[in-house]
Amino acid sequence: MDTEDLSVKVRRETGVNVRECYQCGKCTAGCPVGERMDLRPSVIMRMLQSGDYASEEEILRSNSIWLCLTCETCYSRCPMELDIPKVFDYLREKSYAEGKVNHEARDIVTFHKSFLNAVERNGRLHEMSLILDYKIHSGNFFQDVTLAPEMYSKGKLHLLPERIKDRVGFARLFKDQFKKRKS
Amino acid sequence: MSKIGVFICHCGENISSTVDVVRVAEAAGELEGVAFSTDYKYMCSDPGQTMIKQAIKEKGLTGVVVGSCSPRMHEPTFRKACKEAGLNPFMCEMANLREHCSWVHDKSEATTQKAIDLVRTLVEKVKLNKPLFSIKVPVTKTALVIGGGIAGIQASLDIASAGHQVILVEKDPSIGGHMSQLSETFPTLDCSQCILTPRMVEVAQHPNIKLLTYAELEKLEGSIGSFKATIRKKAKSIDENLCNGCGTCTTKCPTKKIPSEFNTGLGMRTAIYVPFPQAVPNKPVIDKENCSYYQKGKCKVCEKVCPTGAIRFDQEDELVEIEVGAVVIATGFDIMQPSGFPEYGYGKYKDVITGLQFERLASASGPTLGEIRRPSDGKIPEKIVFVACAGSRDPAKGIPYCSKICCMYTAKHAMLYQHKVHHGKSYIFYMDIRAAGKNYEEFVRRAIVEDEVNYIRGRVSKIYEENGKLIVKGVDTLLSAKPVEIEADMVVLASAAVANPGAEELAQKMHVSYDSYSFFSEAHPKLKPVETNTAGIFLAGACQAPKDIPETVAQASGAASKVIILFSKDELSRDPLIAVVNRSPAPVFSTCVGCFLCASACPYQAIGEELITNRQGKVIKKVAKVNPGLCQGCGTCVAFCRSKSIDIQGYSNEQMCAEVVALLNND
Amino acid sequence: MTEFEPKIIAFVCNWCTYAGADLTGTSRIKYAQNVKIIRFPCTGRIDFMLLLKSFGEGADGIIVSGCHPNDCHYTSGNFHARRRWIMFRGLLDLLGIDVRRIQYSWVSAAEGAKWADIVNSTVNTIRELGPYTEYEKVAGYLEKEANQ
Amino acid sequence: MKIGLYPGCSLTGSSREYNESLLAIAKEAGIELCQINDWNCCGATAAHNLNKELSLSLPARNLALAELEGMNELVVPCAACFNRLVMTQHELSEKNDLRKLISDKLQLPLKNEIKIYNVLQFLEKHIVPRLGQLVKNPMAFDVACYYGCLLVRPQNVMKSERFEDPMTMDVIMQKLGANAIDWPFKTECCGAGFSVSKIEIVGELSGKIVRNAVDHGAKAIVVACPMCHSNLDMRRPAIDKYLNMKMDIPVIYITQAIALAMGLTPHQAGIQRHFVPVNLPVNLPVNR
Repeated sequence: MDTEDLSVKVRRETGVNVRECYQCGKCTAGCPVGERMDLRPSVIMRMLQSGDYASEEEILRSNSIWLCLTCETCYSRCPMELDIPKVFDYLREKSYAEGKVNHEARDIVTFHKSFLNAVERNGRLHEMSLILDYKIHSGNFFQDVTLAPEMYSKGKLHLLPERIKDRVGFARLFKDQFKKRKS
Repeated sequence: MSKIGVFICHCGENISSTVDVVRVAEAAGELEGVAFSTDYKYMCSDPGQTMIKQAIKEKGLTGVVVGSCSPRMHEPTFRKACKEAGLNPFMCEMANLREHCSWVHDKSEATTQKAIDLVRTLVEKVKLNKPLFSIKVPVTKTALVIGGGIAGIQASLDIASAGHQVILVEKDPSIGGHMSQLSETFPTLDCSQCILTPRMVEVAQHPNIKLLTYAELEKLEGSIGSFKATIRKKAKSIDENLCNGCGTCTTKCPTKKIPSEFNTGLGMRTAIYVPFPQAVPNKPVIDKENCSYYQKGKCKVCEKVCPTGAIRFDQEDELVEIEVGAVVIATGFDIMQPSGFPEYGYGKYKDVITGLQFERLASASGPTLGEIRRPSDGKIPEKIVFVACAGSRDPAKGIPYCSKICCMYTAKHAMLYQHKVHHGKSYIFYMDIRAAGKNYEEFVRRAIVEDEVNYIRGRVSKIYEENGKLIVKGVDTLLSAKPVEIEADMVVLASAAVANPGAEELAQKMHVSYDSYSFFSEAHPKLKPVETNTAGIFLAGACQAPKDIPETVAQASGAASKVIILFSKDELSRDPLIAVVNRSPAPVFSTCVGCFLCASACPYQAIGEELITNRQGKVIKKVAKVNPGLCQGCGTCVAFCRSKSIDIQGYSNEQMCAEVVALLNND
Repeated sequence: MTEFEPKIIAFVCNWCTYAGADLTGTSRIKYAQNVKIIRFPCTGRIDFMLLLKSFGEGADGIIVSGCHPNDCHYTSGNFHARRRWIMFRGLLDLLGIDVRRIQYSWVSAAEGAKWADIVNSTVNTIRELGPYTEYEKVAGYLEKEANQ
Repeated sequence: MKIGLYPGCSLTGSSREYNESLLAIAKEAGIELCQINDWNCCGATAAHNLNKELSLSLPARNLALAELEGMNELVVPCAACFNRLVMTQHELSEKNDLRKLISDKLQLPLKNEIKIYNVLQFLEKHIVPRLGQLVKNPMAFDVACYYGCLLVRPQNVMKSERFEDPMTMDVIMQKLGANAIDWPFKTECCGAGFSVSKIEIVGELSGKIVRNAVDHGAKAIVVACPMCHSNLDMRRPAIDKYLNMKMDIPVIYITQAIALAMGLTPHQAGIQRHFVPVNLPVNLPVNR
């Protein structure tokens, strides 16, 4: 089995050396969703430093990595200029690929999936189909029941999707990628 | 025929672990002109030195090469040993087998080969060495102390009390420095000015101390024992002899709204001013940038009201030249303005201030007479937040190093606040508490346990104003990084201690080296903490690195004692590694053609001309002549000389060539 | 065949670069053995005859290094050195010596790491340039002449 | 003058008024913005959350297409799209091998040298200099310019000096006669990509922003990002729920503000498409 520390992978994939973090916590202090996180940014950095397998699992199964909004506030204020959002991107991708997504983050991931499905289908995002797809997969059928009609009435929703012309070339981008990971 | 002795040192394992020292010794033994060669564990040790002395006596050595550490480390040691054995010390050279070989290469054939090359090179040089005799220079027993803070004051008093003359130069109108701005001092909480002002007065009254305030170093020439310093006395626009410091001018001056430097902008001063009541000397200066007479051409109120007619608008800067034997640099430090941290809102919100500003608020002589009142509306803050490391340990926007004093003064600030505002609540956001010092840790514990200061481990991310409160968004990393939000009335940023803006320029004027943060560099991090790499120039206080008061005073006394040791001799002997113009018998006398390119290149004006006359006293030749007193031995003249008539003792063309040849012909 | 090991000689000033190289040692930073140091009081002392001599004696490359501008222990030695170096460069072209064979640099007493970098980069440069043989050719030619 | 335009998905749908107002003011200023032919979605948050390669290849395709059409300046009004495109350009310029890999996958050449402007940079460069004669109807009231995250962070890529307290939008609004208030929430996050999946978070984060703007006396919030707009405007019920009070401060795009100042009708500016009714304390020209 894979014995390489997650921190080593992180460094290879993102160029961020978590050892540079000296736990000042400024990232967490400024994080808009810090309050709601089960593992706050600085804690995740600390756990990565520990190189302990259990902690690494905990990170990949955490809600936090999905709550991160990539607002980049942490990065812009970090005294060590550590690109935490980039690290989180990597952790999310890994967590998703290994099927370790936290159940509380289900809706978020479902939304992202629906989004990419919609894009894959038409090359552009068709908000109507996005919302429908999301409702089906998340099961939140009654969320925003009033919103969609109102959007439509304000001309913000099209019934039919716009589609790009070069569908073949575009499909290539998705080929042996994100579908394969899903299986 | 020269008889050279070669001594290879193992330096414990430092050299022998990567260099085959035995082979180096053997190889050296086979060199032409080498009469004796050996290796030993510690050449610098007593037995090691004895070994050298014996060899010199028994084998009648004419030269010695020690293959060990850097000559910057032990050259004096081994030259002394040779001298004691009756060999001229300048017949001893060192091959740097440690810093330049064993420590920078891995164990390999090539490394040993390099060591052999280095030894051979020095052997060839030493063959051409000539006995030299050190030059005597008289010591001018006057010290120049630059900077009138506590460091400069302490150094001056010590040197002066030992009976030597001191010239103390201070750029501001008064001595006292940062310490005079402080309220109480940790860890004893005794009032800073109460302990400082007596010293300041002592300086003013000491017969051996000449005080030059509002003055700066312009130029420094010469070398240890005999420096020549040029001091610029900035125009104070008053006649100090006439002024009796009555202070009428300062009260009457119409320009009253100038932010006071002493009160860190929290108070105002006039255009003609004395920085603070206890100033030494207690005589005003006119700040030309803000004086309406100098700016608009009218006013002269001070002149009208001055009872002794001491005002001199036409006064100009004055340059004074002084001879000194030693220099103590005590120029102190500066506070980094936290404006580089927009998230803290310093400069945007009046009630976000620096630690130094808090000192003024807490000081009995300060703008609030010691009451903690916030700058915006003068209210007493109910909740106060202190942010440690606001600039320190922050490579991104501040400085990477630790400013060392902040942990303690922040604890002190919180304590003072709690003592003055009993019902108030104080919070300190910190990363680590660095309280290594006598009674320091106890002091911090007291702040936490008895004065109930709330220490929160974590940094602050943002400070902003909302309905008259400063919202401080921080974190408690000890509670699984729980975000903390505090509605504060005032925030104090422990801004970093940095080098003075003028430090680099000053260092260059004096040819002492400085580090990447523009702090002055000591000659050795452990064994020469008060010396610089320029003989006769010493360091005291925070100009070298951030320091607290006890450390500063200790170092100042250290620097002073170094000066006193230097002044304990009437003359110094200097290395005779200086330039000489060759002489030869008549009719040539010298190959020098008298073009005096050398004189034009010499940075010390050490080269004059000599007239060679025949018996009738008729001048038949004009040649260059080096003044051994002035020559520092840089050798620039040698490289310039077209007829190769001038040369440096100890670094002669012949010797350098021999080194080149020896170094390159190793096969 | 074995790899070409360049012979490089370093003329450094006693106050900045020599001390800097000492710091490289105290910091245990490793560099190539090819470079060997000769100590001078100041770069201002360095006579360019010595540089030519070095090439004559079989050096493949040369490093000249002293204090940073303004930091010279002797006020202005390094400025003189720099000025003469600029003149000397022209001369090198005349002699057909590739200017890249001489690395001219400032290393202060605090720049141990920089010294290691300069040594290694110079060694690499000279490796690329290959051995300096022009002089030997001439020398060999002169010998023949003499023998006839 | 002809400049490339990457509208992005939301500008064709949920925030089409942004597109309409932008085109309208460009037209007024005599600038032609031409869409990249056959552009595709940039992948937004979803791609860089789930799939690094897609987060690069999707934006890269648009950059390549723009190059194909010989564009050297590209305007990207949507802050999110702008962020993705610039981040991609940055990453690919740093990693040449990755650029090749993506280019092969696209089967399109990719020099990756096109100059990408966000709406503020575009306005500064092309509209602001012309504003003088174009402003007919000054927006003389207090506004809170809200930048959000994507226009200023990460500052090293976005090249923003004042990332804690940006001023570009403020300056433009001043030029339109408005008083841009100084407030601390300019660059706080509004909840961005959670507008569908985590509405209560959006309610809280956007709520704080709206309240702070109102507390500082703003009569309108000016934005330059569709995500910020939909969160502050469309998600107002969630905001009101969080603050448990009714907030009626309107949220307008900077481009709409300019359009109205230029004397265009609210309808031309697409005001009618907002959820929160836009009542500005100035009389706007009646619909033609």
